Amino acid sequence: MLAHLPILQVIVPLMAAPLCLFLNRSKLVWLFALLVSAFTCANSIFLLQQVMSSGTITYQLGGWDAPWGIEYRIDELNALLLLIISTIGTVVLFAAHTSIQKELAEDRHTLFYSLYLLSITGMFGIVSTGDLFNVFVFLEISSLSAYALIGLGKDRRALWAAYQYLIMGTIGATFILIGIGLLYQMTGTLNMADIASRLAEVNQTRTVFAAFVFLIVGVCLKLALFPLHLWLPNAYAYAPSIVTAFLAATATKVAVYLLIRLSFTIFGIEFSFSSLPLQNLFLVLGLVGIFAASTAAIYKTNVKHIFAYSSIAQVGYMIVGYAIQTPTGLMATLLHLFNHALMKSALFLALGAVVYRIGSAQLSQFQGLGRQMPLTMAAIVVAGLSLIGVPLTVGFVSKWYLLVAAVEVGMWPVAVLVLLGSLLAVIYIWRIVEIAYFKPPLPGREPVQEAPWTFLAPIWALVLANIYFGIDTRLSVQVAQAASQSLFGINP
Amino acid sequence: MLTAATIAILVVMLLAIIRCVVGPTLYDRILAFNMFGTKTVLLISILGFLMGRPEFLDIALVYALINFISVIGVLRFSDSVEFKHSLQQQAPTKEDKQ
Amino acid sequence: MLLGLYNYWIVVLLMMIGFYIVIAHGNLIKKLVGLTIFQTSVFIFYISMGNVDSGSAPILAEGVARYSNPLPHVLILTAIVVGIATTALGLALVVRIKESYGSIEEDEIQIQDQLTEDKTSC
Amino acid sequence: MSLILEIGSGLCLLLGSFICLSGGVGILRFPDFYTRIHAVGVTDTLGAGLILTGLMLISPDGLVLLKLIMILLFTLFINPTASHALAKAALRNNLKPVLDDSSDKGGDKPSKL
Amino acid sequence: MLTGIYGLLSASFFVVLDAVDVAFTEAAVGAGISGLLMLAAITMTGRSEAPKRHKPLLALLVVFITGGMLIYGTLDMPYFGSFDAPVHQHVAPRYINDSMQEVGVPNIVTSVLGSYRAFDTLGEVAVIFTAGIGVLSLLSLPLRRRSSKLDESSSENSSNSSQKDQMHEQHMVLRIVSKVLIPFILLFALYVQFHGDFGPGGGFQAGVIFAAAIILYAMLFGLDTARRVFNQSIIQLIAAIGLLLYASVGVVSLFNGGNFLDYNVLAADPIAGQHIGILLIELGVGFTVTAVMIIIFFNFAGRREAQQQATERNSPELNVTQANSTEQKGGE
Repeated sequence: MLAHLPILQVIVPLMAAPLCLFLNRSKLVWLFALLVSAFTCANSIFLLQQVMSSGTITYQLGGWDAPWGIEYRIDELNALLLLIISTIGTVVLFAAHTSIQKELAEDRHTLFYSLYLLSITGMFGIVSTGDLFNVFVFLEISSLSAYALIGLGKDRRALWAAYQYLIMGTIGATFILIGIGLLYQMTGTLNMADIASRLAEVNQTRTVFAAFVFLIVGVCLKLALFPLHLWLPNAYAYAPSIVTAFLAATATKVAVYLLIRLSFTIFGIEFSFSSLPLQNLFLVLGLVGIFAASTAAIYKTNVKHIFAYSSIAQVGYMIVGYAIQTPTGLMATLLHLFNHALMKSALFLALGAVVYRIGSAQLSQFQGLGRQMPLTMAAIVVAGLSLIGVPLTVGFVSKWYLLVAAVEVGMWPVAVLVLLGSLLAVIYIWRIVEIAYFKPPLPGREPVQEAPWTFLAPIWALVLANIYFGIDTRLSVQVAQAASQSLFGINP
Repeated sequence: MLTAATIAILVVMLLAIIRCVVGPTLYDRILAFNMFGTKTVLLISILGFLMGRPEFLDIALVYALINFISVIGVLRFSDSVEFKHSLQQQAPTKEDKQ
Repeated sequence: MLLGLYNYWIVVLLMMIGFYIVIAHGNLIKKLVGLTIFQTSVFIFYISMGNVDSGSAPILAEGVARYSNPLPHVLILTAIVVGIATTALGLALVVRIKESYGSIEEDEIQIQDQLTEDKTSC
Repeated sequence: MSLILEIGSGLCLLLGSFICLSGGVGILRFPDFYTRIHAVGVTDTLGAGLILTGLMLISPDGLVLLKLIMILLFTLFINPTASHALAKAALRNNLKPVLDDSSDKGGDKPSKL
Repeated sequence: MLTGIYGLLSASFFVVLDAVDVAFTEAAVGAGISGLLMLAAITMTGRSEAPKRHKPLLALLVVFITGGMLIYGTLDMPYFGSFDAPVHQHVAPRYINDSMQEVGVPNIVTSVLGSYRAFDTLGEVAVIFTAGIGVLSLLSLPLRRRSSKLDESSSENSSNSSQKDQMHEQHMVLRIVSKVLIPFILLFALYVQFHGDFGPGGGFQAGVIFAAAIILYAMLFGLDTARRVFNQSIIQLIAAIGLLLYASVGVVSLFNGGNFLDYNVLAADPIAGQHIGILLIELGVGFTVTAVMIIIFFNFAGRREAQQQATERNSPELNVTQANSTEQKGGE
């Protein structure tokens, strides 16, 4: 059975999703979904171990060899992403039962879990496949379920946000499809490794160049890179809290993965960075994204909005690391993928707990919560510190490597700007802290209780992970280093 | 002979499209649409013979059915109350939602 | 000489029409229609890519020497399904939007959103 | 034998095409909805029938013949029904037959679909 | 409705380009289902449209950049229809030349879809399933409300139901013709389902046709009648079963010692195994597609009826005028 690990990762949640409909009892379905995602979590740990010890795993679906059939190909990068998605998926799901009871109608619960599992399936599929068209199919699974999940939000603006996301997402997916078509036309194959090997002959053609542009733009739409980010804030702000916590931690990460996979594995480093002024473009876009989004976050009054904009800013950091295009820079990006998933899911889950108690995520409603919900607010503070990049938290580790990477290649201005961007994060985190701790509780509101333990357990698990991986960086750094080196073709 | 028939049908399809675009009433459009569908069925059958692959007839068959269903669908939906009163109705729905 | 590429230019034209509708129209359903056109243009692109001169439909039969490339057909079958799924979901969203906003025009919805946002922040 | 069949099918096809064409002219030139539906309803059924018969005469084997007959049957069923339903629906929605001026009540709808 | 024509046209286009299977699907989907869904949505949202357009300049710019990019890309492409293009040289020849020995199905599209790239198809089924669940979660009405509404309509709102009956009476010819046609359509759907190995067709197309027949029934005989046969929760389960059937074929091959979805191990003879595998997964596809299409349509139509009833109840004067107008029409 050990050889089948890669496919089990995808197929188990895929089969569990329809099974959910058979159970049809909210609590039962929740337990079942939790079990399934815990299984995928364990599975991904095994996979990571296997990849780290014995190198890339391939798996031929249907028993057909690679360019003819579809192939699964798991290397360090994929395994890392799988681990992130499955862990976050499981931890977030733990709180789901409590949260959606407040936020969703009773008869939607089964459908919610089913969609949630499908969404996880889609992401696993994107990450583990080695076939370009398969990426498109699973991309659609994950995004369709994401649209539906966002549309489940209570507020009517959730519908509008989901619609916008749908339009943008479909345009992005269609662009990706065009790009895949152009590539297929020039190489006659859909397998990533095969494309990469055959692309060398036709590298100079304009068609390949167009394919590259379409793929990059499509992925950037999904990635919510700065000028294409318009769908993200509302989608995150009005979706059910659980959905926000899950999507914020994973959806953009998968897009970053695609970007890395496309430019490094398929097109190759030389092509990716020589045909377009990609390095400068992404550096500028990333930095502008950091500043614009952080500034926007400062002026927002809905805490979910604040963190959504901060997500866009964090995507900016990842893109900066990617654009530096040294192994260290890429390593910083990968570390930030991992770390950002940890802190954002903790933040949004804590917000979910707040919404569960006070029914709103408006900043003005937070008054006095510091004393009434001490554990939850403490979690927000710690995760917020991590977001800023204070030492002893994970945020510090990835920013440190980002700075090192920038300084290594002599990009001092970039390093300075990254530091300045972190200062902006201080401001918006401080606003929340100030209102929550230094203002008296709202008059006329009954004292708010601490969040239930089903919330606190996953939140604090994530927060402790934030601190743990901030102190003991061996595991994350080791994996990220291995992944980035293998992408650059350096054998450790 | 087959080619001649193909050309004739293509011309008729063009005429149907013109009527469909020009209108002026909804029913004219549905009529032209129906006609267009029938002509497509014929076109596909003839094309099948032209290319020597009679498998295409399956598609023609599907077309005939789908065409019927969609015309019925258009009719049923255009019969519905909202369709006729869509303009008057907007005001009350807005009020009772808010 | 460039006439050999005419099929792609038709596709590009269709694609531009569809894309323009998606971006420029304010009516939500029209946007979806544009999206459908956009997607269909991509389908045609794939299919024309798989076509071979004097080839025949890819169903094995006697006396046929050349077949069209079946792989794009397979891909597009999948893509069509994805397209209809997206359309259905989008229409469902539009219906819900109409119910809760009373309108399916982009700017009216944005105005209403602005109003609610102002109300909550005051 | 095969020659006769081919001539027959050619005749059927030609006649069918002609009838279809006349229907096409009819839908474009006739003044109002009811005359148009008349043109289309009659020519569509007859033309389609003729063309399909023409194809049947040159069909290579039994399965193809069967499918053609099925299509013919469907057309014979569907076309009159659809025309009937359409005319009835138009009548019920107060679309009056007008000869000179087709700017009647139904015309002012912004029919864009 | 122009979308319908568009669907038909693009389908004919596919026929010209030898893509039989795709034409088949596009015929069923583009001309049929998606048009119907659009219509259903339009009737619910109203047809009025603001004429103004915003930011046309920016939009034009974006569109032209994209189009220009594509045209730029096409310049180096192999010519339309040329046999030497890499597309036809690398992967595809194996499908064309060897699929008969390896899979044993004359329709190459089916063999690629069902066997070589079966996992894509599994993904496709999952997409459809997702869409069904998504529509359900967005549009399905709460159970309580639905039952209470049924009570009301049966007890107090009898005028409404009689009006509805009248509407159905008026479609006498349609109903009888459809009654004759529907069995044939269902039969044809089955033919498409099982003939997919040899001609164009397969699970997806068959599912759409099957669903179309049922939608036709629902349109002519009322949603409630159709609901009585196809209960909401039962269809949901059918959709789930289809996906499960597909996936479990893969799991069975896992247990038989092959890779996921490797049909060769399903039977002693690889070709027979391939046949069984393709048959089963096509069945799964057919189940899911049928069920999901029905779910989508029923939910749209059910929502519409609910809306209609709500507005009728809330605005009695409008109701009266409507009744008057129908009486007038009946008189004519």
